[in-house]
Amino acid sequence: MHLWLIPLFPLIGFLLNGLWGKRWSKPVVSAIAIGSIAASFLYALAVIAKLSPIDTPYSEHYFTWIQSGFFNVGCDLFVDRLTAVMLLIVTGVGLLIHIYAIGYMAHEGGYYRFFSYFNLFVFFMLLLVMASNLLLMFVGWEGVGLCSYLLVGFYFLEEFASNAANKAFIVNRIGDFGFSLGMFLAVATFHTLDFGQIAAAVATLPVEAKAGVITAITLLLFVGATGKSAQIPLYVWLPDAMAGPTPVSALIHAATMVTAGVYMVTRVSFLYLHAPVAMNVVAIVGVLTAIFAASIGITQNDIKKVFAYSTVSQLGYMFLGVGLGAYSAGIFHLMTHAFFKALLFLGAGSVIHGLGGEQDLRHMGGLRKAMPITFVTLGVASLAISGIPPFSGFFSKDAILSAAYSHSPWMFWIGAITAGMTAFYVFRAWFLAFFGVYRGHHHAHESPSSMTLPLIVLAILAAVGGFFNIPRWLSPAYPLAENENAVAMIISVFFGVIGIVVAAYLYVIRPAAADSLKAAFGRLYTLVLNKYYVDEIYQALIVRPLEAISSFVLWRGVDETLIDTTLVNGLARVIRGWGSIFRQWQSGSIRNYATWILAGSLLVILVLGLAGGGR
Amino acid sequence: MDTLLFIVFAIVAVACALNLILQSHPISSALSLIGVMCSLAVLYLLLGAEFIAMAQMIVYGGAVMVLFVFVIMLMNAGAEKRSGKSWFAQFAGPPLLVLFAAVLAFLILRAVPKLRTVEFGTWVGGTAEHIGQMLFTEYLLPFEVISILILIAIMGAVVLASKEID
Amino acid sequence: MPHLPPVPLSWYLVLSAILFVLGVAGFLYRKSIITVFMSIELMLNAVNLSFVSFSYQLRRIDGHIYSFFVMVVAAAEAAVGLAIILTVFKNRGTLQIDEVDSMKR
Amino acid sequence: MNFFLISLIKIVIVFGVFMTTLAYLQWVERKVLAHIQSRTGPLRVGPHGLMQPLADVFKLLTKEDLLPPYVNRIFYLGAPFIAVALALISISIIPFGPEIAVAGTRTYMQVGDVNVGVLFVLAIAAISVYGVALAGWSSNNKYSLLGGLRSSAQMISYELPLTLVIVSPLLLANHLSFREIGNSQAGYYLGFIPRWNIFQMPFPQIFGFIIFMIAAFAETNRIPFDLPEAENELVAGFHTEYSSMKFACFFMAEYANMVTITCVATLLFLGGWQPLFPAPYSNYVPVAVFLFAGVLCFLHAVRPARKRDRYTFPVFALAALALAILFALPWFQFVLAPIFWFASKVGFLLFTYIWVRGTLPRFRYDQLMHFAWTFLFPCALINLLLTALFVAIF
Repeated sequence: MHLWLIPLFPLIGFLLNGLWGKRWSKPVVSAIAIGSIAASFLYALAVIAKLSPIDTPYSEHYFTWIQSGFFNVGCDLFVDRLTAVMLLIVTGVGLLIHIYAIGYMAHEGGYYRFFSYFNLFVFFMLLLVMASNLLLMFVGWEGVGLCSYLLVGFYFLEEFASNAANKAFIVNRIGDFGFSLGMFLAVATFHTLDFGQIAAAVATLPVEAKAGVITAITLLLFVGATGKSAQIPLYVWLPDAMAGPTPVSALIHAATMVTAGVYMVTRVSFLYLHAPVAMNVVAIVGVLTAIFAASIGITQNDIKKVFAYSTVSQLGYMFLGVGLGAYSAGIFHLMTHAFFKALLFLGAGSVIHGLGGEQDLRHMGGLRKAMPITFVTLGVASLAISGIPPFSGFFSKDAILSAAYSHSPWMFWIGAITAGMTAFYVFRAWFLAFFGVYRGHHHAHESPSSMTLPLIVLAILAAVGGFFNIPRWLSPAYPLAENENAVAMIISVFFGVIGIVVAAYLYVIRPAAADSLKAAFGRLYTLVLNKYYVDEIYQALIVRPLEAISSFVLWRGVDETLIDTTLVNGLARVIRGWGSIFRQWQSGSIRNYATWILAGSLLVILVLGLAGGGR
Repeated sequence: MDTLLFIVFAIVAVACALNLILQSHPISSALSLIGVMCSLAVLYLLLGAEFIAMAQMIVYGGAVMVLFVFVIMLMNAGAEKRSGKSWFAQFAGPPLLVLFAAVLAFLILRAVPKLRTVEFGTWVGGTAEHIGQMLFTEYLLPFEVISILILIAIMGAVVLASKEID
Repeated sequence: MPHLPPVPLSWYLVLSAILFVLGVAGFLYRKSIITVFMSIELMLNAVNLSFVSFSYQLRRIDGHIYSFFVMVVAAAEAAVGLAIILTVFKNRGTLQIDEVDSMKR
Repeated sequence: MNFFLISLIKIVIVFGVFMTTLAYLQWVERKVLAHIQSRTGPLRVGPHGLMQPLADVFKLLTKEDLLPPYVNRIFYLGAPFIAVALALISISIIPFGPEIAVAGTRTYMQVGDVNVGVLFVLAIAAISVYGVALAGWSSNNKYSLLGGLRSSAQMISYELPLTLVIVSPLLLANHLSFREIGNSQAGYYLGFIPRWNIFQMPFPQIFGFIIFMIAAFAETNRIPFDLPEAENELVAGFHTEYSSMKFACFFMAEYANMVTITCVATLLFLGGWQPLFPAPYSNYVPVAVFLFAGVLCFLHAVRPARKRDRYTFPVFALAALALAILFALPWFQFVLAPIFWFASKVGFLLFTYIWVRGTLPRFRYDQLMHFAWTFLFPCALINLLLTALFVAIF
């Protein structure tokens, strides 16, 4: 079947554009970039059509990558139903966002660089998704991290962009450290990293009632997931990552890369099912992240920041789902979220593009006449994310909340409140941008068709995406949850509607009320507006002490005093002392040296020849 | 016959080598060295190493020593002067040399007693065909490496010799 | 023609040793850089002879290959070495080995 | 018969023929040059100057042997002998014909058969630089020194293309022995094109042959590459200070080298003793040639240009007719035909030498070196690569 072709196309695109793109015109660059993704998408479709129904995973072995003792890692790719869903999301949404980026990036410098990185990202993401062992997945995992770094720092001349890129990279390293440890532990425990073999090995073990080795592995892997998927406590990089171009935010930081954690947890669900403690941790972290990020989202004024916190919050939802064992619900939400969040970002990008780079909601308003397509599509996306039936978000969110309702009610209630907050801040942004009077200075215009076309397609997907019954598609591997719970459904929809109504009241009907509300909750508002000072707390608790230790203990103490002064210079002094004795030998006469060599070789021959060397 | 040849050419080789270190003019030494090399080539032939014997003549006799003679002629190197330096070599050298020779001879005669006798024609292993096969199978890597070494040596010699010193 | 007994291989090895020691002696007692260099070549030749002798003893041609390599290296060495000697001569105007000792000062 | 006796006989024959050839080669050269320049050449000593070489030898032997005062005596005296000895050695391994049977003993028409004959010739050629270099250096004369340095530099430089171009026929023959190389060139393409190396498929060595001949001219210090003895610059080059017999040694060495290298060229490229025509016709060729020569001599005798020709030409004619009869006899044919073909090829090449000498001007020294390194060497390399490629493919 040549699965390797799927990731190969983007790689070729990356190489072509990366090596020679600078010399080529923009149409050529975009044709290569989009052509490679389109080829990959179509080939993935063909593969899935050919394989379907993919009842048993189809895998291909290419070569043995690492062979060392019992440890054997192959370069294997495989496709099962879960991978199929992810493949279509990555290539499909990726294709739309690539098309969008033609218009968005049209006037930016480094056009070829952007597209080559973008293709590289898709390559690594496909590798991540199709890898059939943890190590190969980790290659993709690191690769997408690299691309994220490169693309967040795309405007590397701006200090905030390179800072944000560094932050994303470093925070991800913490998570990757956990991931690596988890892999090491898995190797030590199962002697393999292959998913199938681990699953077979785990199946023979009992479920760990208390924390055991499987719990440790899963928790360590989950540390990796919190880094990549921006969960508490490692979520801080994602809002800053909005420094990159908006298509990057849409593709990497909303639709695909950040969901890698969810995908990974789902992929190794056989481990999590054996570690209920870890699953609880996942669910709790997920739900806390959801409401925490949603509360910050309410107060943000930067349109992309709003959606960034929304992403964090929705990722929390997904983790809530997978933590509760509703893996298919989590993946379902992953898919619908890819549609509507990509749409939200692209719409926001369209607005920003139309306003010449303006991102602050306070300087927008009344754009619905100037940008009708953006207005409508963003509306669809907002309805979808708010969980209003029959839009896609409703189905997936409902699946998660139903699971929560039957498992632990408190999580359900937090989830439901979060749903309301979600609806509120999304519609707040929508209302602030498109209603009322225009508060900015730039002349607003609708975006070019290369941008609006993906918007429309994504809007259709966001509207009807809920009818792709992902849980049923995944049901052979991930059993369907209990029946839909009507109560949970009604409550969540109710909260969503409440959120929309409040937003409409505060930002359309009586705008003054919002300000008075701000004033009433002044302290709390400031706290939330500053994101609970989490960055500052990290700064004070982790970064400052580290800096202090590094500069005083490691640099001044260890490096300068111990190594430089004592070891290096001290050694040099000692050697110089001895050398002043021995350099008397250094007569400068080659013949004297030769005589010494002769004496030495004579000694060697004597020793070897007489002491047994010659028999 | 081959015994006679060995004796004659061994004497020639030793005599030439002695001449090398006794003559004071470099060009005499160089010619003595050529004599040593040619007699060694004959000894190689006796030992069945016909390719090596010819290579000895071509490479050493025809290339290396020509370079020596050339350089001597170019620099018009005269006879050596006496030098009072290197006292250590002057005093410690002779006993060490004698000891060295004695030890080597002793070890050869005592430690490796069971050696064949040399009869010309009983074993001709070193034909060009055999050498070529070994070079291009078992010793391929050293062969390629040494060709690179030669290339680098050529470049080094050109760079060194062409450098103008002011 | 008198009939002489065949020569044992150890004679070849002893000859090789003698040539080697003479090469060392040349290295130690000659003062001209060129002659010292030639003494090195003499030592290499002596070693080659022992290689070929051992090859004869073992009935393997590996020794020939080694001496072939020694020859090639000697050729490279001669090219570079003589270039160095030329440069020394250009810089110093002397070929006396004891006078080239600026590393000491 | 025992090995030593046969060898001794062969050595005597080869040495005699070789020395005679050397002596008369000089006569031929003077004659041919003279005719190229519309002169008559040596004419006084003997009929048509045929006794001139002998006279020259006597002259050189009886001349005063000067020993210049400031020369380095040992090397000065040794150099000519090195030169001539090395020049004469190489002929000992040249085969002149195939294996023959004389009085029941099978033997090769060759003094000694060496497995690595080609390498032997190269080795001797490599060593023979010393004769010239030492002569130049020990004369203690700047012209001699320059001549010697030039000559050795030239010989070393041209040795490279020469060696490289020799490798190609070796690849085709797959052997290093001259006899095997000669044997490998037997046979005909399409029944009439000889399978000599210059016609040898898959890649014809005609280019290799041309390169070889150019390099051979330079190796033997012949015009147009006779820079070492360029009389307008260097008086007489490395042998300026030599006189009498020592000078004759250098002279002999030069001609011996010429003969040897043409023999090598014949063996490597022109098929050695293999006849030009397929078997039945090739036997008539020598007969026809000598008959023609005899008839020609008779015609000249009938209408002599000079008085003496009336007596000399009939003698020549009789000799030629005798040779023709000899070649017609089957047994002699068997022995002599290969030698005839070999000698005629060598003779043709030697004639080319003289022809070139009478035609071409001399190179300038920098042009000479430039030509060797930037043109001839790459050409030889390309020739070798192509040959190797074709040999490997077919």
